[in-house]
Amino acid sequence: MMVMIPEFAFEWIIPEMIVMGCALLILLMEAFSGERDVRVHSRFLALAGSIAALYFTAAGWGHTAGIFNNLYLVDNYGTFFKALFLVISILICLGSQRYLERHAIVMGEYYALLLFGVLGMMVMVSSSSFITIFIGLELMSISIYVLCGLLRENHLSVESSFKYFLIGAFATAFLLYGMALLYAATGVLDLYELRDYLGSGDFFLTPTFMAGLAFLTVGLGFKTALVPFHMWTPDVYEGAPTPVTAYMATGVKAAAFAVLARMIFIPFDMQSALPYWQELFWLLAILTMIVGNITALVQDGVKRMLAYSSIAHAGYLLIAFTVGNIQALEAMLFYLLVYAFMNIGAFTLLMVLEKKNGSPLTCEDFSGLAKRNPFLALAMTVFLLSLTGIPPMAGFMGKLYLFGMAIRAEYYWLAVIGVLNSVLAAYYYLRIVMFMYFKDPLQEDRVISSAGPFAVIIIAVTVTIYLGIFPRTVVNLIAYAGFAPF
Amino acid sequence: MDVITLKWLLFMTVALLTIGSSIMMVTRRNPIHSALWLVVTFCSIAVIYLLLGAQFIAAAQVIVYAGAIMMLILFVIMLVRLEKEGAEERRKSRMKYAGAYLTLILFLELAVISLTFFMTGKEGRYTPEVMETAGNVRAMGGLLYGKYLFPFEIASILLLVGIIGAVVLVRGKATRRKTD
Amino acid sequence: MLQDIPPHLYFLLSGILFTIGAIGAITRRNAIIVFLCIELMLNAVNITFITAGNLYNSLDGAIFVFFIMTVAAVEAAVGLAIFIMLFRLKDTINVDEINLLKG
Amino acid sequence: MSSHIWLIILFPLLGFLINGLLGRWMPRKLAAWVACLSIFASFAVSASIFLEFLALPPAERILDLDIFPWIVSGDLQVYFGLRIDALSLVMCLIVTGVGFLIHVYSAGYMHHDPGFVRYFTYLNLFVFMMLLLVTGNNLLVMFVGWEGVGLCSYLLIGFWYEKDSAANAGKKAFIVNRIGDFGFLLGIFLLFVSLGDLGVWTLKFSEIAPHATLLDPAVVTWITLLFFVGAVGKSAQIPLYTWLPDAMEGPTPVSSLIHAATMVTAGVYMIVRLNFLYSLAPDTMFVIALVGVLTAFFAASIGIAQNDIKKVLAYSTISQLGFMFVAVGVGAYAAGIFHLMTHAFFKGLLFLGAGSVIHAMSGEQDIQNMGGLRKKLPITYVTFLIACLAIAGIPGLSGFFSKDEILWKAFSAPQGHTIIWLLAAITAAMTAFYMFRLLFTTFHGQCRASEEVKHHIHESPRLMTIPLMILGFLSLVGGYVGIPHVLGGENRFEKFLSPLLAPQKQLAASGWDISFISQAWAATTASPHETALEIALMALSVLLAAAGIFLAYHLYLRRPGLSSDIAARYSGLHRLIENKYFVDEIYDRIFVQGVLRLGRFCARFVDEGVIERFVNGTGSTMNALGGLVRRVQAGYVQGYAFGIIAGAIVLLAYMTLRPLY
Amino acid sequence: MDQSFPYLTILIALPLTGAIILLFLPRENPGLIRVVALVISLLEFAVSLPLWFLFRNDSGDMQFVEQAPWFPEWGISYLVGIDGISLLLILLTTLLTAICVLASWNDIKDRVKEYFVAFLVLETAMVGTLASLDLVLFYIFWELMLIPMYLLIGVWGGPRRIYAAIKFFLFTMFGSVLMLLAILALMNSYAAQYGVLSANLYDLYRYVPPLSLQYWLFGAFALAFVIKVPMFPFHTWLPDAHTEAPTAGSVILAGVLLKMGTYGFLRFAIPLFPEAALAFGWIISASALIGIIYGAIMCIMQTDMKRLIAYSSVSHLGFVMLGLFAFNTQGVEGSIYQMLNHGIVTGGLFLVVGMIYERRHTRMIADFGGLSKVMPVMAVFLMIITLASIGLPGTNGFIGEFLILLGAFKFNRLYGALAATGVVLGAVYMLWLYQRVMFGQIVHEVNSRLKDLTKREVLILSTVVLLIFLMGIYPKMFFRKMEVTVAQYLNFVSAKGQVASMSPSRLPVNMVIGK
Repeated sequence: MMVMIPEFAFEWIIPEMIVMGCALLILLMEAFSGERDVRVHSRFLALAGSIAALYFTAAGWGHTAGIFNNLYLVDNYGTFFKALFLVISILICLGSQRYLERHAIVMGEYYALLLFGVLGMMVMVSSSSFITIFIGLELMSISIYVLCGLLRENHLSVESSFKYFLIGAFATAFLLYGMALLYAATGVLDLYELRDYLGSGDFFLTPTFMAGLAFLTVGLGFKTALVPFHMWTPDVYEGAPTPVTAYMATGVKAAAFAVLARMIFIPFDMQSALPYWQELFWLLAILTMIVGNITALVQDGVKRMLAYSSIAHAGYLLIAFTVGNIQALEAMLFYLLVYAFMNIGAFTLLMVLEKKNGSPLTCEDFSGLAKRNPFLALAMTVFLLSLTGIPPMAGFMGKLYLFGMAIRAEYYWLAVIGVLNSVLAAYYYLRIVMFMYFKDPLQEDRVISSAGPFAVIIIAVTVTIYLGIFPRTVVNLIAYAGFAPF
Repeated sequence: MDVITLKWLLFMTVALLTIGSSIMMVTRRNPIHSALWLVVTFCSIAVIYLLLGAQFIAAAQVIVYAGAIMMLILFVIMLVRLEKEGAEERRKSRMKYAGAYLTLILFLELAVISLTFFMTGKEGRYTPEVMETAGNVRAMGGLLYGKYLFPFEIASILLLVGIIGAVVLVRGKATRRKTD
Repeated sequence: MLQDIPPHLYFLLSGILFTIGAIGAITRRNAIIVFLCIELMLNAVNITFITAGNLYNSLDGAIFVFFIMTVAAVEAAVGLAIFIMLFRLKDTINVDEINLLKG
Repeated sequence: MSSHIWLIILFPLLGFLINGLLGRWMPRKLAAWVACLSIFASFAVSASIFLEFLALPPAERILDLDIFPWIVSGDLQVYFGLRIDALSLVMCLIVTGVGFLIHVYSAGYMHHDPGFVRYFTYLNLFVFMMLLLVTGNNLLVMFVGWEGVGLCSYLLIGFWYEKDSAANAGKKAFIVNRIGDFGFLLGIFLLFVSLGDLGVWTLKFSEIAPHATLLDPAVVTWITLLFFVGAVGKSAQIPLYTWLPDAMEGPTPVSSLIHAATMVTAGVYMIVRLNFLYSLAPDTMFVIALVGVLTAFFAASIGIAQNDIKKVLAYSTISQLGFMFVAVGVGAYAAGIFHLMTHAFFKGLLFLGAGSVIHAMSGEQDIQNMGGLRKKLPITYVTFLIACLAIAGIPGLSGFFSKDEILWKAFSAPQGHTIIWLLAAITAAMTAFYMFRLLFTTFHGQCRASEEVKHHIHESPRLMTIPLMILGFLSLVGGYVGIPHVLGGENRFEKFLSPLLAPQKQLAASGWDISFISQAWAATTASPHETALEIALMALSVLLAAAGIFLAYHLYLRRPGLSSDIAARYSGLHRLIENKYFVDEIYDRIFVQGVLRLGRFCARFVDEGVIERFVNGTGSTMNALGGLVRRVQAGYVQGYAFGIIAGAIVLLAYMTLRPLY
Repeated sequence: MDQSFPYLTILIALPLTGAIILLFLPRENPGLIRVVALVISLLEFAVSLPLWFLFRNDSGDMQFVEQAPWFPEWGISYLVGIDGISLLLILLTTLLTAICVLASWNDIKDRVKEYFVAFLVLETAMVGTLASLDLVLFYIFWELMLIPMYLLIGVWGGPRRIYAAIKFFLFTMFGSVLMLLAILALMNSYAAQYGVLSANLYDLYRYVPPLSLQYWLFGAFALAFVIKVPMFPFHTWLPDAHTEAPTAGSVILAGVLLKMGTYGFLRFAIPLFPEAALAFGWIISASALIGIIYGAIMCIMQTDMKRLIAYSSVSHLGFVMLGLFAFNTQGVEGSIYQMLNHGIVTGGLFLVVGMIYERRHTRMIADFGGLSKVMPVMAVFLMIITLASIGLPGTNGFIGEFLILLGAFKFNRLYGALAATGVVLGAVYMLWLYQRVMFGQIVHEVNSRLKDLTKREVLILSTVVLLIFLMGIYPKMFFRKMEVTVAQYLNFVSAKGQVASMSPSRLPVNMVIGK
């Protein structure tokens, strides 16, 4: 039997190659150059690589191809997410330098792992086969297990890494079991083949198949932090170094949702299993929103609060799956984009404010920020309002889009619960605004942010407001992205 | 004794062994014992693979799992000091056992799912006849370097990341870290 | 005359192992044993893959298992590194004693 | 001329504005001049119009002027407009005439008060509002004046705002008036809504009148009753009279002007103004007469036992207002207005006299501490005596003519009744009694004041006594404009007003006395119009008055101790009367405390207990739930793993079982 | 109509631009910031004045309409325009803002820059809300109002400001998010019939949603507006917010923000869902009636001046709502007029209280008494404003209350009669307040040293008082602006209500406002 070595279509995976190349280069450099150089060069390389990759990704916009025996898809959907991951990577590289210095993480591995994580995400969202998805997922996860534990002397960081690893591996078993059961029920591992097979008509919903879907939901529910698979999230987010938290909250979440969407929308579009799945998502969405918000309500630590709020946002995003059509998917894409900017902005602010002794930031630490640094306070307000979903911030447009889809599909109660949850969320988001503006500062000294975080915050604020007022271009772009692969 | 009966016999034996050894693994206090019981489990699972005609995987199972991974784990167990699990706080352990019993529901569900299995899947092209001619390992190799070359490459990066990660996490303390 | 071994039994075996692994993972206190239990769960999954592959004359399952093994190896490496790091820092890898982060 | 009628209201307004805006920088004297002159100018305009009117045939004695559109909303087309006719002209003359005198008097009386300018500002505003009330050509303009005088009353009663009692009294007056206004407003609404169906949207009297008969009689009854509620409030009738005695906290000239001569009579004026409606509502008329006579009697009975000179006069005012309502209630509108006018003279005079006394007594108001002032305050005494005689109804004085007219009408008019007449006549006797009790106790006998006060007693300055004398003169002769036919007069007053008044017979003509009450009523009414009877009744009432005076003379001059003996013998009754039947206390208990209790209930129970508890409860529930979820999040990784397992169990069960049903 | 000049856009953008300019001024120079803020607010007022003169009274259509595409795929556009109703409210807004800036002159010493920035942003939001003819645009401005107000209360407010600010925010947001869903559902339902999404009021007015949907949508809209108004039993945020807000914040809150609720009914809830509005009107009316009486009774119990005025707002806005739901000319015109009145009068009351507070740093009624003696000028102003609040004829309050009561009476006699009791109760609490503050002896020694009003304060209050009399004596001037609009509105509502009850078919185009 002939071994068919596939044509290696490099021209389609230039961004991936650049990212990987940069990561490897950083590793090499780490081995062969001095500490100062590493600090500067690795950051430069990571940034330059991400930007270059972003450029090529953007250049690939509009192209569609299935490469490596159709295991790897190049399409606008994937391109959108790749670009998003690269932007996240750029922002995090930009914003985290001071943080790394303060915590003595000067290793190039940080950037390398960051890029490997991005590579994993890129592979994930471009895959059409369970195998590739799984490999990409693991590449991303393993990078992040390590990233979480980068503060090796910090109990919280190590604990976070430890917990994430154990529970991640545990959840992976469920994910794999789900894939295995699907395989047992259908005999295929490729999403398109699955679609063709399911569409061929000689298939019915066996318990095995449904169980496979259930386990798949469990596994990805873990990654997307849906209740009740969310419980690791606050602990891991809190303990991890803040840039990594930002990375997880935006990148990992986006990647997981992207994959979940692929899994649902490629094979199960218009299929008989979908309604049941949608019902499940309806339930999960509500549960996730409520639990996330209610628990966030009682948090003192800001990072932990943001962690819970990210759970709640996952709940909002699930609305897209409940609705289960392409337009809803576009809404989700838009929301993820917006969410990335506002969340990274908020986390970058946390990095700036973080205390020397590393104890977790509480609301009290935000006291009087409006006096200590009015700009930062204003920026934080923008992010928080955007997270709440108050116009004219982008978060509002995101919610408008998502809830609009829910309404259009006549999921009225889901939408009602969703918006009521955002009222609940307003309470804890505004609490920080309250501390920033209404209370007197605990220390009088001005907070100064260095250039990197400052740039990130500026970018995030700009995008958050811009997309809040002029969402049209991006939404239309996404509409293009959303339609393309299916 | 015909082949089928033999297969049955073998299967039953190995399956029971697998289950038994895994139960032993879970219940042993001494982690080293646990690890060793797991080696037994892995090996017996390799036999199951053989029964299912997956020779390559069976071999890999023994080599990679029972061999490499378990050795690594045993090393680490020894490195981090043998630790016996003492009496746990009652309440906590009771909670855990409650969890364990509830997990039996999961088992029931899995059992139902397994037993109500229908062969609804799509037939692949690697029929026993094909395998006869090509051979399991060769077919596997062809797929890995052919169709699945891309994940294979990514897996290599994954391994690299694993190495780097392990090194990053456990290498000597950074000499120039600030004291906090 | 016996039939060939039905796949149901393999699946059942897989389910049993998965459950045992899961129970172990939530009851044992030693992190390494927890990790072992998770490995057991992965193996249970592998049995399902191989069984299904065998059933449908497909090698994809076996390929998947191969990748799972790879990943398991990587996870073992990184996981053990994390355990060692944790042990260095806290002198224990008892999962019950690692709960600074909560609430 | 008609285009100049707005001058009548303009002058007081100017006076008000000048004093109000510039008063702070003006010398007091100038302010007083401005105030007095503005009223006098207004009086002059009124008088000139009056003279002009006399030259015109009665039917043309109407000047109607819409000045500018005021409230124009949909079909509501209300203009700010004035109307001068016989009725409003009479009122204008009274208001500006008496008002002018009282202004002059005030310049003396308030001479030492630090709020001198403020006082005249208010007073001018009051006159403006009162003139607006009487000259408004539609209900809404009238209502402006109606509320405006209430406001001025409030301001002037509370003029000495440092005194809590004054501030309270002012507030009480305003609020009680508001209750009346509530009725007035509803009356306007009902009238407008009913008229709207007929295409009348201006609320102008001149347009309502011709359409009045087209309205549904039952609705008219309601409308008139509602308006009457307003009148009850403004004119201090049962049950809303309690504010008036308290209003005596204000400066005495104010009591004289507002709470005797003008404002309180607005209710009467309003009913007469709307007589075309009232004449269509016999049931309402009955109610009015009944309320009037009861008030008259009731207030008179209280007046008997009061010792505060102003309180006595206040109750007397209430009582006399009751008389006026009896008059309008029995359809004798002209008689009502006639009495209104004479009452303005003598009651204004009485108050001014009382003011003079108080002025002399250094602020003392308790008649038990007075006595024998006759010698020291001769002018005051004489004028006071004239007024007393007038109010008692001694023939020849103004009060006699007007009061007798009312009594007669109460007896003879189709709406009248013997019982009403009887009560009114008894009240008249009581009036004579308590007025002379007041006179005797104050001016006769021994002076019971302290030595220091005694030392300061002096006749008031001329600025005060001249108005007294003028009013005294008017009290003497004011009645001669309306000498009844039976005494050989031709009742010019009634004739002057008659073009505006609904003919007495309209009731029968409209032919709708289907009402049970009015039918039963009519059956017992004495209908014959006999001169002999009228004279007899007149004589009877004079006798009654004389008896009252004699009784007072007997009890308070001849046998000074007797009154207290009687009081002691009937101590229960005495206490009841002395305490004004405890009406204030009852009102306080029921309404004031009731509202406060309701307020406490709303604040404590509804707002805090229910709504706020719910609102805050939602918050704390969320927090509690959050705490609960937080407890689950205990930090044990195996717990999290179990969470996944549990989720998987549920999802598995759901997904596998869901397709089955 | 001068179409060439974008008045409304300038009106919306000017304060925002001003706010941005303020951001770049040096924090160390509060005087400059004040002056700039004042200049901008006066400029804004000056720009709004031509609207008054150029407005065509004979047309009930939207005027000064500007439209720009914004997001056609979602059916939203930048569409602004005003009719007689919003014209008056916009003028009120610009005037009150200028007054408020002036009133905050000495009041605000801390973080002057942020204060005026918040204020100007608030003005943008308010004007935008009033001018929006696109539902989504409206909603954006509507929510935008929350943030600056939240800050105004929370940063420059009284001791319990944080509680009050959060309560204000959450209450309002609770209502408005449901309205957002209703907007989406309405657009969706419109799209189901016409095939395109549209948040454009022109389109949506023409559309008659299915009845069952209408009920829900009206409910959601009504909830948002009812909370904002606020009506019983959603009123409890108001006393807290009013009490804790700084003077100018209270003025704007009472003067404009509360009107947004009533305006919302007028512009959105009723004409979009006339059937439902007619069907549920009795609930609103009942709540309004309860509010009128309940608010008044609560006033009687208050010991804090601002709290008292806050409850009086509940009562007064009960009148407004009652008038709106009388569905007749008098009721609606009276309501609109009463909105203006309430803005001016209650704003005036808050201004006076603020002036007292500035001197004495307490708002408790019991701390005062006898102020007339030391502050005669203030006493006169407060008296006039109090009387206007009571609705004494000759003041603006009377016109509004009278028309509303008349309208309500026409609609249902019981409503009118019950509401009229509010007139009595209004006198009770306001006069009692006045008495306790101004009359009597000076009990507290501190009070005898209080200074009377400064020239700046006299200027501010004179404006208020002038308007009170102008509007009370010559209301025609204002009614002229709105009468055609209101007539058209009422025709439209009744026509659409009838059509809706007959068949869910399309309305004739000529029934649509302004097209």
